[in-house]
Amino acid sequence: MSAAPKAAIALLILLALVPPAAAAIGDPFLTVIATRMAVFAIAALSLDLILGYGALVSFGHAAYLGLGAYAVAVCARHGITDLFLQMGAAALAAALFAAVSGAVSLRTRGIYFIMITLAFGQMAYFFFVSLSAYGGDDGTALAARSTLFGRAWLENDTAFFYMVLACLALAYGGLDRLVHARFGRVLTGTRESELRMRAIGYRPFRYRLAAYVLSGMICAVAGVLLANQTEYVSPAYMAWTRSGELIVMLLLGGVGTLAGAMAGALVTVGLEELLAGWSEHWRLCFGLILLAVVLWSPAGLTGLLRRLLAGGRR
Amino acid sequence: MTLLAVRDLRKSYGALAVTDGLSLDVAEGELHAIIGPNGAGKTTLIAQLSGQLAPDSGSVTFDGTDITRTDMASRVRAGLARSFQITTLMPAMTALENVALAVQGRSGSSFRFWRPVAAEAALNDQAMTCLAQVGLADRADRPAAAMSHGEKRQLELAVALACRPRLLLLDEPLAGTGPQEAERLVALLEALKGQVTMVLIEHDMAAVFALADRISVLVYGQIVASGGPEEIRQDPAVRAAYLGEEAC
Amino acid sequence: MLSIEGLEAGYGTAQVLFGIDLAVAEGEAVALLGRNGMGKTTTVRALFGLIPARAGRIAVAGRDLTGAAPHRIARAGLGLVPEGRQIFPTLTVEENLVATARSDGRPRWSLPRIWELFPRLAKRRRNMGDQLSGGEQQMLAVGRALMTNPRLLVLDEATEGLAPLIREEIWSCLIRLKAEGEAILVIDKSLAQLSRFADRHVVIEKGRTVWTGSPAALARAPEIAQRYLHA
Amino acid sequence: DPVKVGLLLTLSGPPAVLGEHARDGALLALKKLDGKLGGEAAEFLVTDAEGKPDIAAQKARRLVESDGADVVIGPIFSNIMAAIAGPVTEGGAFLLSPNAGPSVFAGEGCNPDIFVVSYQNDQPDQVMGEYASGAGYGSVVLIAPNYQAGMDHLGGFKRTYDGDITAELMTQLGQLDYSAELAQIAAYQPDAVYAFLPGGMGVNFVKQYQQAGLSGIPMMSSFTTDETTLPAMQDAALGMLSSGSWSPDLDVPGNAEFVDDFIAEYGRVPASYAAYAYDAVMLLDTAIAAAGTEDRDALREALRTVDFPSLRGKFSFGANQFPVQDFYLTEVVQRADGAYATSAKELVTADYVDAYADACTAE
Amino acid sequence: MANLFLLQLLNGAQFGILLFLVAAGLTLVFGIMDFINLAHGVLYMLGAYLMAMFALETGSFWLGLLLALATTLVVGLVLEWLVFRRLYDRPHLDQVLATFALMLILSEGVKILWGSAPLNVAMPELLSGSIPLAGPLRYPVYRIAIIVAGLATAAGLWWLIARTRAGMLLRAGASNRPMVAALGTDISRLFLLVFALGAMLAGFAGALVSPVLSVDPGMGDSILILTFVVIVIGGVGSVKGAFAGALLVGIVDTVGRIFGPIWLKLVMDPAAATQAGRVLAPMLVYLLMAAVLSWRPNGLFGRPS
Ligand SMILES: Nc1ncnc2c1ncn2[C@@H]1O[C@H](COP(=O)(O)OP(=O)(O)OP(=O)(O)O)[C@@H](O)[C@H]1O
Ligand SMILES: Nc1ncnc2c1ncn2[C@@H]1O[C@H](COP(=O)(O)OP(=O)(O)OP(=O)(O)O)[C@@H](O)[C@H]1O
Ligand SMILES: [Mg+2]
Ligand SMILES: [Mg+2]
Repeated sequence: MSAAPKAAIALLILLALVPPAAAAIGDPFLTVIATRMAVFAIAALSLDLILGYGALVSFGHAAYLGLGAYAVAVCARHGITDLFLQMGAAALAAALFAAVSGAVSLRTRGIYFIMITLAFGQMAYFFFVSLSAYGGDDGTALAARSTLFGRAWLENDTAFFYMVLACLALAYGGLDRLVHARFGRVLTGTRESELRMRAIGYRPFRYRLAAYVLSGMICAVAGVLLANQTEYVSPAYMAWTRSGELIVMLLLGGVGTLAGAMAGALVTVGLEELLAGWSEHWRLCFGLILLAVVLWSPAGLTGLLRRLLAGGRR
Repeated sequence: MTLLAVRDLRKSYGALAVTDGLSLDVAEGELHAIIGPNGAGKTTLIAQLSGQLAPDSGSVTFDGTDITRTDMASRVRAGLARSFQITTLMPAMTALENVALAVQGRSGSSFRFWRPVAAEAALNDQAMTCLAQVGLADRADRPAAAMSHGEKRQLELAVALACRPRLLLLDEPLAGTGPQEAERLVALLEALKGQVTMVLIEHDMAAVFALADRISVLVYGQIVASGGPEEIRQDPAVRAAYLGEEAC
Repeated sequence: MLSIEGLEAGYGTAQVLFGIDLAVAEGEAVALLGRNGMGKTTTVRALFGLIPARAGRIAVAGRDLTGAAPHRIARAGLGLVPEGRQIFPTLTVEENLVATARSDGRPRWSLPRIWELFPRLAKRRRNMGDQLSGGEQQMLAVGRALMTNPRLLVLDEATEGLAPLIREEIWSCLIRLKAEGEAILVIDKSLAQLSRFADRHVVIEKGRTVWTGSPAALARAPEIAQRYLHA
Repeated sequence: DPVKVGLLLTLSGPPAVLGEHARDGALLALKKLDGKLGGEAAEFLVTDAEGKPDIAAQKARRLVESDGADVVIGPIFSNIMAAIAGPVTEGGAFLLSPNAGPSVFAGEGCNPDIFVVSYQNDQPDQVMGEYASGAGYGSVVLIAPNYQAGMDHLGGFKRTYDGDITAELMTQLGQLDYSAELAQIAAYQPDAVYAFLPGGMGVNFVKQYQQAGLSGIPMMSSFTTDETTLPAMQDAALGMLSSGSWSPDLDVPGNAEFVDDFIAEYGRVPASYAAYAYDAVMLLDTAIAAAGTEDRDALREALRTVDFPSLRGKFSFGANQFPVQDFYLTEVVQRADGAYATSAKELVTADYVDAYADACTAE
Repeated sequence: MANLFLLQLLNGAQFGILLFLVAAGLTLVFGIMDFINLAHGVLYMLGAYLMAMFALETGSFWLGLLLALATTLVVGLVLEWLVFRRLYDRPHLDQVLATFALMLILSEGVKILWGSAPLNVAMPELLSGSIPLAGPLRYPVYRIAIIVAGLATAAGLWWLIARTRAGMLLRAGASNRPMVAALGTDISRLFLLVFALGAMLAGFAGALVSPVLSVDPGMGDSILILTFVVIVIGGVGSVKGAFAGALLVGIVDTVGRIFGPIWLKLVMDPAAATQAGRVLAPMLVYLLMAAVLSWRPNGLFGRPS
């Protein structure tokens, strides 16, 4: 096993240990933070699939987070409270939105793709802002968390956390297989040279679109979980700044390794918690840390780790 | 039998007619060289034959089917592959991965999400064979980005070969390779002759005259002469416009 | 004019050059020979400061320029025709030529002379760099280097992709330049042309200078060519 | 154990200044009380809601579950209120709002653990509508950003205004340039303009309003010209009208002292956010003095009924635990010290009960 | 009606020019140098804050403007020297992360220095007042000054990029820095100067709009996306494109906002039109961008990649 999967599994185990640790030191809030970490790790993973392996920098990815969240609100209002049904609905909505927006966006490349995905993200955002039935830009509170097989198991924070963790593990495992399978190699190929891919018989658009749709669906699942965690749904989830934060998480962790996406989400959420509790001007510190990472560790935290490991071996 | 038939192909950039009513037949099994001055439109022709560029008018027929409007991928699947004059590879991937991807392209669906591709022996074996053919066997695990210019040129050819085409469009495959590697590649093309039909664009006259069954001379969008190597070598107009003294 | 001693360089953790010795005298033409991947281009990159030299010394016209910034090395009088052309795609042909043009008082090369040398370029002067054909780009790369009016011209596969006539044109141009006293360091695949043109051959193998001598000497030592060039 | 009070306010991003006023008002009150609430040692946990509902909800949970806050004072914005109401009240704490008073919590959704110390969101607009009708403005152009709150505020004005609405101009959230709207206003020549343009939008609009030479048309607004934006508008805002239940020059015992202390401490004239947060702390102090913190029900009852020294003079809660209070017309003036502030000009409605209170049947 | 339409067209164009002014610095750094600078917005904000500070200190608009320009230039130089030069040869995404970090640092810094309340900048005597326009409407002189400044910046920038040697080298360096250096040009110094110029242009825009717009901690963020939209619609790398993009965004935004609902009412029933107008109005700019890019994937004047 190479370093990346090892790191990813270590992170998963670390997360799994949080609830007992929280119980031991008597601070149940740790579990809440860990839940948030895991939710964003799923979102970051989904982004890593297209950004890291397909060089498709989506600057509208938060839209899927929002779609997932609103799927919960809409389903709940119509009496569908089962988590898996809601996830299905979210994934379906995300797939539709991704297929349509992707079909248009994927005609462009590079910065143009960044901006056109931003445009679609903003359209989704403004759509929900004007959706009075669900509180417009104020959003709306959920009556309760989703149910599992008709039971309110998820009201328990620890149970909910392990549910999220299971989703994260599943997302990671699935994506790890995928990127190393035929599909993943083709996706990587389109990242490297589109022209060459066409010249050896591929239609890059199909693979990109498939990855784009899949990524949106996974992110929507993260949105379902986010809505459940906060028990609140609002267009703020899909603001462009949120998309930016997802990108930052990913870059901080390291692009195109999956483990980096998870690490980035964990560290970003953790740092925010830590620094915000420490100083009113925590953004300054966070900025300085980010800057230090980019300047001294080009491949993000995973790059740093890799170099440390390599240094240790030499 | 004519494998590739080009009729009255035209392509202009503004006032510049890069392909100017060009017609060309390539017979099955032959190695057809196209020579001509820089900027004559050779690469542009290949681009149109391979589907990278759409011609303004005219038609391209491959194996009896009109492919003028089909996309690159379908042409490759129909058996028409190309190499690029300006090296076009997957830089972050290793030489083996570059070639294996081409093998994968013609061996089953790529919408497979589960099985690790690196473990697919069939892909790797075929890819290794192609690498060995161009003399890059010992560079299999090196990322394309970390190869020297000449090595990249060799890899470029290996990728095209891995498509197992019926018609191979080669755009200056020997450019940038050293004398020894050029010799090896010429031998390789010689060996492929007969199995694969080839359109060869090359400024290395020694290779062209050694390999070609037929040569067409392309000057500013039009074919001005066509014939066997000897015929072309002796053609005074070709000598004046293109060959100069070197060919003697 | 140029002296390189014990040059070592590489990419990242991979070392490619292990000791290159190379000298070019005023007005001398030197050919750098070696098979694909032996380090010719790497030598040129290190010479121009584009990758750092890990050991060794580079001096131009007696001035030690080891570790100097690329533009300072170039300004010492070096002109480069890089491998792979490296045309500026967003500049027109004419802009490609004038953007980096320079002369220290005695300009021998100017736009009209380049147009004269490459009439094909003159026709395409308003086109963008990346709209040129491969050969046209190569001409432009040569022209661009000439426009810096160098005292030492470094050509890395400058005739790649050029039609035979143009190739001849370039060789005769180089011969004229040499006659005018210009020093030239050339890498090319045509051993025959190099032997006619160069005063000296330097053969490298796996990043080391393994043989230096005149073309005549190389002709007299076929085992050298056999061993290092397989020609 | 000290009494722990979470201050959950938006302290970053463009609207940070509102949260800062509220925070400073609360801290000033605590200082005045020597750091004690109802005689018990108190600790304020200042927390940034960051203007994002999900983050605010998380922080609310942290305050209540992890830090053990008994009371949360906050937030500034209604959407944050909706997100934190659950976590705070279900976690066993009381929520005291120093600004946001959304209708969801005023009617059927009223909550015995939520006290809105400011006003119900619709009230300032309705008061302006009444004033505009009374002042004889026959035609008014309305302008607000194109989002829910904008709709709601214009709706509030329309509810009580009986003249002609010449046009409703919906602008973009965060809009910079208003020349198109100003051209329309100039073309319509209404008797007055009514605007809801909070924050930077209001600053842009008011400056450009004056520069376009429209100062001749009276401008009324809500949440547009207050002490948080006036430092940036200055002369451009002089004479502009709005409404409120408090102003820095309101003649009520203790108010002048509060304003002077605030200026001395923080170097700026307090806005209503500061005053309401100050009131919230004073209310809490009085209630704890009366009922202690052990018995939650007793404290709730005390919060609802105690008579505390409000900067608004008489103050009482309605059935929905929103205030019943007087509303004034206020005008932008320049103070003797050169600073700009709102000034209460006349009483428009006394003992104003919000429109939703009847629907509250929590008990 | 037609009159008002023309007037709003003019207003839109004027807003477009204002946008171009703000985007000018970014055109240079992002469009031409090919460097994704998310900190552009905060540099713009910094210009406005410096202007507010210096104008108050010196009591003169003009002196304030001068000092603000000088300071942003210096800030640009320092930032380039400390951060940006390390990033030119890095992938775009590293630039995104680093400049995002700078954005956090600088905007928090501005908040620490000047607080979060919006500030006021008085209009210079010389440019206050307004000239009469159609009917009761007057046009502020200061707006005319902004238009003039925007047009002058556009012309100057175009000249610099298309007509000067520095412009050529800049374009060359953006695509291949090592090659420019190997041909004997000190590209690092050129990049340093141009980056500083870009920062100064951002500061210039901020300083210039400060009498018209709110000087507050959010002013940079809200305009950042819009400036990128402008450049991308026009096509990266083209000054002409940025100008066209700015005008287009200005006009579509303004005219669409005002006339969109009216036009919608012509084709559907009023209630639905109002509703649709509400939903569509804020999306207009983004719809425009998506439409332009799906029609021309490289923007209006961009080069095919
Ligand atoms: N960017 C790079 N990163 C890592 N290794 C490289 C890189 N470029 C070249 N190499 C390696 O360095 C060695 C020397 O390469 P170089 O380009 O100097 O060869 P060369 O003699 O110029 O060959 P050619 O005739 O093919 O151009 C080769 O083995 C090559 O694989
Ligand atoms: N996109 C374009 N716009 C304008 N002119 C172009 C474009 N692409 C190619 N050309 C011109 O078309 C002509 C033919 O180019 P092409 O690359 O086909 O030449 P070629 O025969 O392959 O030459 P070489 O031997 O130098 O590779 C050239 O003069 C080139 O400048
Ligand atoms: Mg060609
Ligand atoms: Mg080389």
